Amino acid sequence: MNARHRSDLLIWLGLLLAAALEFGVSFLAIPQGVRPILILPSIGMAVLVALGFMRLLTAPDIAKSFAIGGIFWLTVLLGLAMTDPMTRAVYAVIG
Amino acid sequence: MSQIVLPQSQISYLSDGVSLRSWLLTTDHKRIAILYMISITAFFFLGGSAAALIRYNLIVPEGMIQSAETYNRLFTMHGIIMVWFFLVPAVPVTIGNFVVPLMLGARDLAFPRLNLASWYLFMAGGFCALYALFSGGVDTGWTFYTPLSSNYAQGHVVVVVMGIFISGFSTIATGINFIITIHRLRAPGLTWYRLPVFIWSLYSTSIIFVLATPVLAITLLLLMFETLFHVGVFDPKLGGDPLLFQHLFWFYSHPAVYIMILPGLGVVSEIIPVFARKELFGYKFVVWASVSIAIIAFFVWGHHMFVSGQSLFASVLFSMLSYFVAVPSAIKVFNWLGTLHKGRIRFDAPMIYALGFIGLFTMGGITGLYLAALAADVHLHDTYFVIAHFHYIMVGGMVSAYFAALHYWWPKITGKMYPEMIARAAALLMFLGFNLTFFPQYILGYLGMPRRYHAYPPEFQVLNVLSSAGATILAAAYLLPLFYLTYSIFRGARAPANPWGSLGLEWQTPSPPFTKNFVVTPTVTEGPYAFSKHETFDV
Amino acid sequence: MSEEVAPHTHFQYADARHQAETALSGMWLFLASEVLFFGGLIVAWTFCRHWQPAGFDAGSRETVLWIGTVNLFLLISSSFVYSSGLAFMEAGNAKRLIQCCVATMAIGSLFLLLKFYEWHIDISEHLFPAGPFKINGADAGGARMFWSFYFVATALHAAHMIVGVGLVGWIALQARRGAFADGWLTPVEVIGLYWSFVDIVWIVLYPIIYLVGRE
Amino acid sequence: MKLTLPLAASTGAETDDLLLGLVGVSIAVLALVFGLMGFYIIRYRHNSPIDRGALEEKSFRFEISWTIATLVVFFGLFIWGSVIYVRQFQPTGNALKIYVIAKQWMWKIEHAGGQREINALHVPIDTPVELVMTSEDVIHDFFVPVFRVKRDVLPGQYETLRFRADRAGTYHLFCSQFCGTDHSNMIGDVVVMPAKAYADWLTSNGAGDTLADQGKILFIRYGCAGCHLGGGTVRAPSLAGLYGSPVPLSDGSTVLADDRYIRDSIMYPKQQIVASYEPIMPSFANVIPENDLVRLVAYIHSLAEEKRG
Repeated sequence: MNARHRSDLLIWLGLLLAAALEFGVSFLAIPQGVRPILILPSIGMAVLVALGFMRLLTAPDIAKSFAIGGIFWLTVLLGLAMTDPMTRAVYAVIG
Repeated sequence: MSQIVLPQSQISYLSDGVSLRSWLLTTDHKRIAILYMISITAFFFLGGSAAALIRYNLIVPEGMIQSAETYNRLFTMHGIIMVWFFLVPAVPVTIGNFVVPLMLGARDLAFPRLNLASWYLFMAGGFCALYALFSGGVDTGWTFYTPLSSNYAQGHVVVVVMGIFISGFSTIATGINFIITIHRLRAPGLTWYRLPVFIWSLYSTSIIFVLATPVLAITLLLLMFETLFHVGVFDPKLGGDPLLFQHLFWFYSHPAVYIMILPGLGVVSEIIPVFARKELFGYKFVVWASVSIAIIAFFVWGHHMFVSGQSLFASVLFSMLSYFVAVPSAIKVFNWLGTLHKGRIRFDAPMIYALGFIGLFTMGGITGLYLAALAADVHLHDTYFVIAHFHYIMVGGMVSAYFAALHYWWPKITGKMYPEMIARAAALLMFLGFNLTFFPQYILGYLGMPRRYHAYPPEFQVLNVLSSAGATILAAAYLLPLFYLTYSIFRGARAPANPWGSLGLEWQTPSPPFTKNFVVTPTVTEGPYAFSKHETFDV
Repeated sequence: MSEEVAPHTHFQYADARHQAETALSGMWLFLASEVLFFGGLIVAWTFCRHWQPAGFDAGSRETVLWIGTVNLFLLISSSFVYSSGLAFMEAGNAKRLIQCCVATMAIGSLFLLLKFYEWHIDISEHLFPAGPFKINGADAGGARMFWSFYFVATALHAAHMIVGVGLVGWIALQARRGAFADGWLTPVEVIGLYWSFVDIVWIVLYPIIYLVGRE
Repeated sequence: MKLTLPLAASTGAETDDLLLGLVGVSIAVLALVFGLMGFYIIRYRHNSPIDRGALEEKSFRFEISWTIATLVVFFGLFIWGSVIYVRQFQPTGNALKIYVIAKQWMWKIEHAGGQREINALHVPIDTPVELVMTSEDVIHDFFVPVFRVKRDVLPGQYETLRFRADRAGTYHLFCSQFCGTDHSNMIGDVVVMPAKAYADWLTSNGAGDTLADQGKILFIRYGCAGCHLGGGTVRAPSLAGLYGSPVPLSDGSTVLADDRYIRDSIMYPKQQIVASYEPIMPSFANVIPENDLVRLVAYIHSLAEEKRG
C-alpha cells in the first residue's frame, strides 16, 4: 500500500460521503424550483474523480487546459441556450 | 534552415507500395489525404449535380421538375452532401492532412491509425447518407427542423441522420489528431509564432470540430429517437419547445460555418505572402483573429432564430455577439490588403483564386451584417438573400480557397506541375460564373423570394434565369480542373521541390515527399514568411 | 532520429515520455468532446424541465431509486478499484493489476445487469414514452418527455459502459501478456481516464434522473 | 425587371431606412476593398519597375485603428437594427386582432366577426393590425414582403405579428419556413382595402356568428362553463374581466392575461396557478383543436369587454 493507494482510498470515501449526503438531502422538502441544487454534490464528486482517479493535477499542462476548455464550453452551451427560455415573455410580466 | 541530404534509399510516398492494400491500410497521412481527396471530389460533383438540377428547375416559375417532392429531395440532398460530406471536411482532411505534419517538420500526425479510422468512419457515414438519399431521399432540408423531420417527413430520415452522426465522429477524430499534433510534434525551433497561419487556422477549426460536433451528435440521436418512436423531447404535442432543437442544432451548425471558412482563410493567408513576396502583414493579428473567430463562433448561434419565436432578450444578445465575430474577419481582409501593399505580386493560378476569394469573402461577409441587424433580418430571413450570403462565403469563399490550395500544393502532392494558363482561365471563369449565379439571388431575396420554393411568382423569373445561366458557366469552370489536374498527373512536367519560392517546411522536402517526410528533422530559425531576408529566393 | 526509438514508440515521436504525454492529452481532448456530447443532453433536460416542471417531475418520481443509487455506489467503487490497479502496476505488480481489471469488469457488468433489470421494470410498468403510458392527464406530456430523455441518456451511458468493460478487458489481456513489464503504462492510464469519465457521467445523471424530481 | 420592392406598411419604413443604410455601408466597404486590391495588384505587379521604398514595419497602429473603426461601425448597426426590432414587439393599443392558423399547406384566417378565409387576408388601410398565429402541425412562417414583416408560426404556442398597412392593393403572402411537400404552394394574398371597402367586405362575408359567439357555444360544450361560471361545487376563477388584466399567481409573480396566457392556461393549466386557487383544472392539450381554441380565447376576450362596456 503506497501513497497512491492511500489517496485513492480517501477519494473513494469522500465520494461515498458526498453520495450519501446527496441521497439524504434529496428527502428534505425542497421546493420544486430549487431542487436542481441537488446536482451540486454531484459536481463536487465529479471534481473529486477528475482530480483523484484521473490525476488531473499531475497531467500534462495541455490536458489541464482541455479539461478546463470542456467545462468552459459546456457553460457556454448551457448558459446561452437557457437565456432564451428564461427571458421568453410567454406572458408579458407586470413589474 | 538545415541542409537536406538525400540518401538513395529514400523513396517518395507515392512509390512506397502500389497495391490497393498498401493504400487502403496505410497510416501515412499523405496517402490518407489522397483517399480523402478522391472521396471528397466524388461528393462535390454529386452535390454539384443536385445543385445543377435545382437551378434547372428554377428556370420557369412553375418549376421544370414536375413534382415538388422531387425538388424538395434534391435540395435536401444538395445541402446534406455539400455541408457534411464536402465543405466541413474539405480542406482539413485533404490539404490539411497532407501538409500539417510537413509544415510542422513532423513525420506523421500524432495518431496515424486514428487518422485512417476517421477515413473509414467518413466513408461509412457517407455510404449511409448516400443509401438514404438514393433509395428515396429525405425532404426535410439539411437543417432537419422538428417536428417536420420527426413526425411529418417522408423518407429515410433516420438513415441519413445516422450517416451524419457517424461521419461526425470522423471529424472529431481528425480534430483531436490535429490539435494534439500541433501541440506535440513541432520541429525544434518552431515556436507558436513561427507557425504558418494555415496551421493556426486548422488549429482553430479543430477546436470547433472537437467541441461542437458532439452537440450535433447528441441532437441527432434525440432526433432519431423522436423519429423512430414519434415521441421525444422536441415534441410540441407533449408541450415540448420546438426551439430546443434549433438551439442545439445551431450550437453546432453555426460554428460549423466557421469550420467551413477558417481553413479557407488560412489557405489565403498562406498564398498571398508567397505570391506578393512579402511578409504577412500583422501576423499576430491574423492568427489571433482565427482563434477568436473559433471561440466567438460558439456565442452567436441565436442569430439563426431572430424570427423563430426566441425571446427578445436572446435575439438582441445574439445580434450583438454576431457583430463581434465579424470584427476578426474584417481584420483579416485588411491585413491581406496590407500584405499586397508594396509587394511584388505574381498572378499564378493559386494567387488568382486567392484574390477572387478576398473579393467574394468580403461580399459574403458584408451581407452578413444585414442578417445580423435584427430588423433587416426580419425581412431577409429565409429568403434567397440568405442563400446568396452563405454561398458567397461557402462557395465563393471556401470552394475558391479549396481550389487555391489544391493548385498551390498540387506540385507537392503529385510531384507534377499543372498547366498554368488553363488553370488561370478556369480561376477567372469561376469568379465570373459564381457572381452571375449568386449576385441576382441577393436581389431576389430582397424582393421577397423565399428559400426552398419549387415554384415561384412569375415576376422573379428574369433574375432566376440569370442565376441559372451563371450556374452553367460555374459548372463548366468546376469541370475544367477535374480534367486538367487529372491530365497533369500523367503528362505534367516534373515539379521541383519548391516551385513557388515558398519558405514553409513542406517545401524543404522533395516533391512528392518521402514516406517519412524528412530525412533530417529540420530546425526552424525564423518566421514562416520572412521573404525580406531571402531576396535571392525571388523567382 | 533513428527509425524506432523504443519498443513502444512510434516513429514520429522523440521518446517514450513524449509519446505517453501525447496519448494522455489526446484522451483528455476526447473527453472534453464527450463533455459536450452529454452536455447537449443536459441542455435538453434543463429546457424541458423549465417548461414542464410538474410533468417532468411526475415522470421522474416513477424511476427506480434503489437501482440508480446502487449503481452509483458500484461505479464509484469500480473507478476506485481500477485506479488502485494502476497504482499496483506502477509499483510493478502486474498480477494485482489483472485482478483489479477483472474486478472492475465484474462491477461494470453488475451495473449493466442492474440497468437492464431496471429497463425491464420501466417497460413493464408502461413507462416507455411511446405507446400506452402509465401517466395520464395534465402531466402526461412532460412525463413522456422525461422518459424520452431517460431512455436516451441511460442507453448512451450503458453503451459507453459496454465499450469500457471491453477496454478494461483488453488491458487485463495485455497485462497478462506482460506488455507493461517495462514500465510502459500509457494504455492503462488512458483507459483509466475513459472509465472514470463514464463514472462521472453517471454521477451527474444520477441526481437529474432520480433525485431532482422527487418530493 | 423591377429591382425595388414597394412598401405598403408604415411600420416597414424604418426597416427600409436600415436596409438603405446597410447598402451604403457595404458599397463603401466594397469600394475600399476592391479599390485598394485593384490598385495594389496593378501598381505592385511583380514586373512593375516602381520603387517600393521602405516596407512599413510597424503594423500595430494600423491594426488597432481598423479594429476600432469596424467595432464602432458594427456597434452602430447593431443598435440601429435592434431598436427597430424591439419597437416591432411593442403592442399597439386597440389593434385589430385577427387569428391565423397554419397547417400543411394552407393559411386559415379567422376574423373577430366570424369571417373565415383561406390563403387570403383582408385588412383595412391605416389600422394597426395584430395577427395571433399558431400552427396545427409543423413550423410555418408568415411573410409579407411589402410589409417587411416575418414571423415563424409555431405549433403549440401563439406568436404575434403587428403591422399597419398604408397602401391599398393585393400583395404576396409567403410561407418562408420549409414545411414539407407543398411548401411553395403555401402562398396567399394580402388584400389591403380602404376602410369603407373593408367594412363592405366584412358584411358580405360575415354571415354567421362572431368568433366570440361561437366560442360561447364551445365554452359550454367543452365543460368550461361548469366550473368557471360558478355553477358547480368546484371553485374556479371567474373569467369576466380577465382578459388584459394582471393576474396574481400562486408563486407570487404577476402576469398579464393576454392570448398566450389564456391559451396556455387551457392547455397547460398547472404551469401558472392563479393565487388562492387549487391546481385542479385538467389539461385540454390534444383535446381542443387550434381553431376551437381561438374561438374560446375570443370569447374570453369578449367577456372582458362586456364587463368594461
